[in-house]
Amino acid sequence: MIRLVEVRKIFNAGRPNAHAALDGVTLTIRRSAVTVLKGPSGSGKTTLLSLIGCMARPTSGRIHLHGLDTDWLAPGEESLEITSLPERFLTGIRRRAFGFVFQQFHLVRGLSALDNVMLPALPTGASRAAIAARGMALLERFRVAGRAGNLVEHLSGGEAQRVAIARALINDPAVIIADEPTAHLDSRLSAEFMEIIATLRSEGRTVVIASHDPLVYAAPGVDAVVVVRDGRIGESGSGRTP
Amino acid sequence: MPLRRADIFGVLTASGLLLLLALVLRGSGPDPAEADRLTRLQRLVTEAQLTDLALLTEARYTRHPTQADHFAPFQDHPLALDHFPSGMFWSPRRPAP
Amino acid sequence: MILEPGILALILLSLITSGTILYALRHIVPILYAWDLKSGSEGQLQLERRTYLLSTLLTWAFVAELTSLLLLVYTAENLHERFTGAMCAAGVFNLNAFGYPALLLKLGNFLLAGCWLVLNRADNSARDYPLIRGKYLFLLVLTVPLLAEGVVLGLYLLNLQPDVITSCCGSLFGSRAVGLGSELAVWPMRPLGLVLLLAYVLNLGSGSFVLRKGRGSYLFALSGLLVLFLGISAILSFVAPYFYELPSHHCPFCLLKADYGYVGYLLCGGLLVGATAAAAVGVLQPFATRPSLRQIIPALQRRAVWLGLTLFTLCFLVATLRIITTDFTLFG
Amino acid sequence: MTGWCERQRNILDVALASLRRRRGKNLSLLVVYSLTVFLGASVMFYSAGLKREARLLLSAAPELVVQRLSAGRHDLIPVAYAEGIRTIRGVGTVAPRLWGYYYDAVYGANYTVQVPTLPPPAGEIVIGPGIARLRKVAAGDLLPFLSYRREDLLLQVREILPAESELVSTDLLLLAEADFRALFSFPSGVATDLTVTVRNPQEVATVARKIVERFPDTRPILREEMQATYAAVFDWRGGLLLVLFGVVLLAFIIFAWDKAAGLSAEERREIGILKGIGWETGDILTLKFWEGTSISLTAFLLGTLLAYVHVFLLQAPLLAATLKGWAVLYPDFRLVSRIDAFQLTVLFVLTVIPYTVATLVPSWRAATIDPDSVMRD
Repeated sequence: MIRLVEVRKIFNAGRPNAHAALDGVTLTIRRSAVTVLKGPSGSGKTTLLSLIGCMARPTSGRIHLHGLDTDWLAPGEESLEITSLPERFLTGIRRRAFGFVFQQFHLVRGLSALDNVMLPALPTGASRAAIAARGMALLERFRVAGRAGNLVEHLSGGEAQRVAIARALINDPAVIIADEPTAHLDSRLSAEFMEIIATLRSEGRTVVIASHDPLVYAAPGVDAVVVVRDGRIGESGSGRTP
Repeated sequence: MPLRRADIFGVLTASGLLLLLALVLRGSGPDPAEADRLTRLQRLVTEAQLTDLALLTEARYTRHPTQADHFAPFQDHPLALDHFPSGMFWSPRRPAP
Repeated sequence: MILEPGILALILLSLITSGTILYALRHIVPILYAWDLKSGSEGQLQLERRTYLLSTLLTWAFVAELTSLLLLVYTAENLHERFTGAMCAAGVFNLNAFGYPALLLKLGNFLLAGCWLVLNRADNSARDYPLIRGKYLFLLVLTVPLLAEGVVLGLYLLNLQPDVITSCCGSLFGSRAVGLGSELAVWPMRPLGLVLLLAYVLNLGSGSFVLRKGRGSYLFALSGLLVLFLGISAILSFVAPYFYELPSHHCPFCLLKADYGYVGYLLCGGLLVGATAAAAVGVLQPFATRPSLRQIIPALQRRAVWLGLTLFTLCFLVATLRIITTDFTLFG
Repeated sequence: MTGWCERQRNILDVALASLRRRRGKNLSLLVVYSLTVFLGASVMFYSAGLKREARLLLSAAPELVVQRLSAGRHDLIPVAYAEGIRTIRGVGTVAPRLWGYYYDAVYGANYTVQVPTLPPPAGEIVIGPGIARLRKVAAGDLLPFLSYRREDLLLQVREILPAESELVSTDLLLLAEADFRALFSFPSGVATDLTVTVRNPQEVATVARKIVERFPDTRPILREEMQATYAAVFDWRGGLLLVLFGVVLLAFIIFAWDKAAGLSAEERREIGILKGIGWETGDILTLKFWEGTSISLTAFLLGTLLAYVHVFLLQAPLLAATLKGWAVLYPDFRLVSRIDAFQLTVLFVLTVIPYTVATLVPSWRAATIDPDSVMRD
């Protein structure tokens, strides 16, 4: 479970062009559920997603992670308050607990599909053979094992999408974060994406998606929709309220 | 699985370093032929009472830099272009105390 | 000055180190007065990112320090034929008033920079930057000797006059000469050996106490420094003569030559690194009670104690073995 | 420990792949870098080789040479001085030395004419390989010389010194004392200078001081000073070239810095992705460290090994003229292949460390790209 309390994020603080991307957001993301952050571009949903995903720190407010399995928790400590954690540790948590699927997938060109899938696990110090085995298993699961050795620029849109999801899963994270995953996909691929998301949820993973695509927020597997507008949380849409 | 890049690089670099090390060791170990050559040359130097190398034979004041007069031009200033190219390369040496 | 590759390299290294330190200063000062971990502002993020740069810069400065220490001794060794009367590195360092101070500053800076890196390691392992102000204040203070070293080394190298007749190690570390080196060298063997042994036993005892009980760090650090000081005196006074088998030859630098199996690197390097590890144990101690460091510091200290004890013991074994096995004796 | 090792290997993999993706840029960097190292290494190996040769050969030179000065200029020394010097305590033997120069106007060459301790019989000479080459003579041939009295002097070549001795002997002409005096109309009772041996090598400087006290018009030259002169000469020459090399190095460093600082949009994007998917700033710094190290180590190894081949196997065609000097009678010698750890350390410090430092700050800047930048653009 991820709990945000009165979170504000101000860019360019102290300068004339300062603006609040997020302004007092309080929100709880439930475990093992699919939550969609819905809102027009510029609403602050991407900023919110980056805060949830431990990519950035809020200007003020608190973010708590509950039920995380990390080395840094003292015995008996239930939740972790990550707001004032140095980037070094934030990244450590992020690497283990979160998997990311970006808009346009952001695969590294010039590397093979398998190399791309392995990237997030490389700095953990696991052996390359073990990482490669895990990566191949994931590629097989998403039926792209045949393209493992191909450069990612030669993959089709659907293949690239599945490679990106495989990459997000290489460290076996509890939470999947996806930012506008269907923005460049046609309806068939978008539906396929949501099917994969549904299977991830059934495995017990938490999924947070930022999207303004009806194919996403109206999909059957979605548990909660949070409307973001002008840096604030609006009324909740379909699904159960968080 | 093909050999990974890091290991290829590691092996290449290590062999380069080993080669350098071998060259260093080769230079520091005893070399009988070289020792013989040196003994012969040193005997010649001693017998002929030589004090200098024959590197710069074009003028009398460059042939024996260690024996030269104090006033020899190249000893005064390194930029004295009295005798190009040797002159510009001899550094000023102060008179022996 | 002399245009010799080694000297050019030394000058370049010391310019780079000093430049790095000056550049680091630019980043230390804002951290010291604007640090606020609770804030997630961009300014604070920038400051946190600067700590990465500073760690990297200082690690490199430390590596450069070690390289240039080796290079300095090497160059001096290499240059001795250029100076009438200098039979080894000892004479070359004695060519002007800045040689030995530069060497001593280098040794001291190595020790201090090593301590800083250990402190930095501890700080980076905790999740709330517990030592941030302390370690950067320390670094701010550390810039003074580091810059001083650059200046003194520069003065030494630029003032090398090839026509100076220098005294070689025979007179420098002999019993007739005066000066720091010779005063250390003439310390009589028996009392010095005894005191050194005592310091070593004290170090060993306090070290095992730290390992078992987690206490006695200050004693370990102090005795470690004592072992370094007495150990170097002992090398000058009687260990070196045993290696050379000449009662009057006290020079520590000749031990670095191939003729003696480069044993000097082991002895001096072991003592210096061991003492740095010991000093780091003491430097860490005041912070051991910080909540976020309670797990980290004892673990670091244990590793440092192991390192220090191992190196010291190795040095002792090597020196003692030589003294026992050789026919030569300093006692009539 | 194994975790640390694996992490380094994994990141090195990524670094090498990243270098390969920008093949053109990195290859040009590698070539320029290797050339820079090659230049510096060649200069260093060559001048150190010459220095070493000079030191070893001159260790056989007379311990002490005593010259007489007249109005500050070198003058002939009365052999009688030898008697006086011999009485100084600590002095072993004192021997007069006869040497001078003979200018061969036909060939424009300058010979060094000298009477060795064991001279050839009168009428015969031993010549250096350079003279033999220049005059195209073999052992047994007659060589004509013009004496200072304008008389022709025919001397028979008894022997040609071995080619391996060129460095000291190329212009040498060894002959008997009588022929020497006849050739130069050299007055009897004087010598060019005196060589002195000293019983205790530690006392050479003391003996030299006593000689000057006893004979104020003389100048003693210690063997140590001769060796120091050559060390200084080659350091000076090598140093001048190294200073020029420093300029090359500086240009290269600026080039490298520029390459490191000017991140392309593609590289920026890649680092953004890596940070986005969970690479930490320290991981990116390690990545950049390996990128830099693989280039600098490769360039260092390539440069030094090439320089070794250039200097010792090819006898340094690119440097010889500047470092050796030139003359009509030019010694043709081979340097002994020898490098030591000190030279390599110096070279490493001069080439690898500046490069590393120059790329440090740009790497850090690249590494501190915001992790969420990948989501923002």
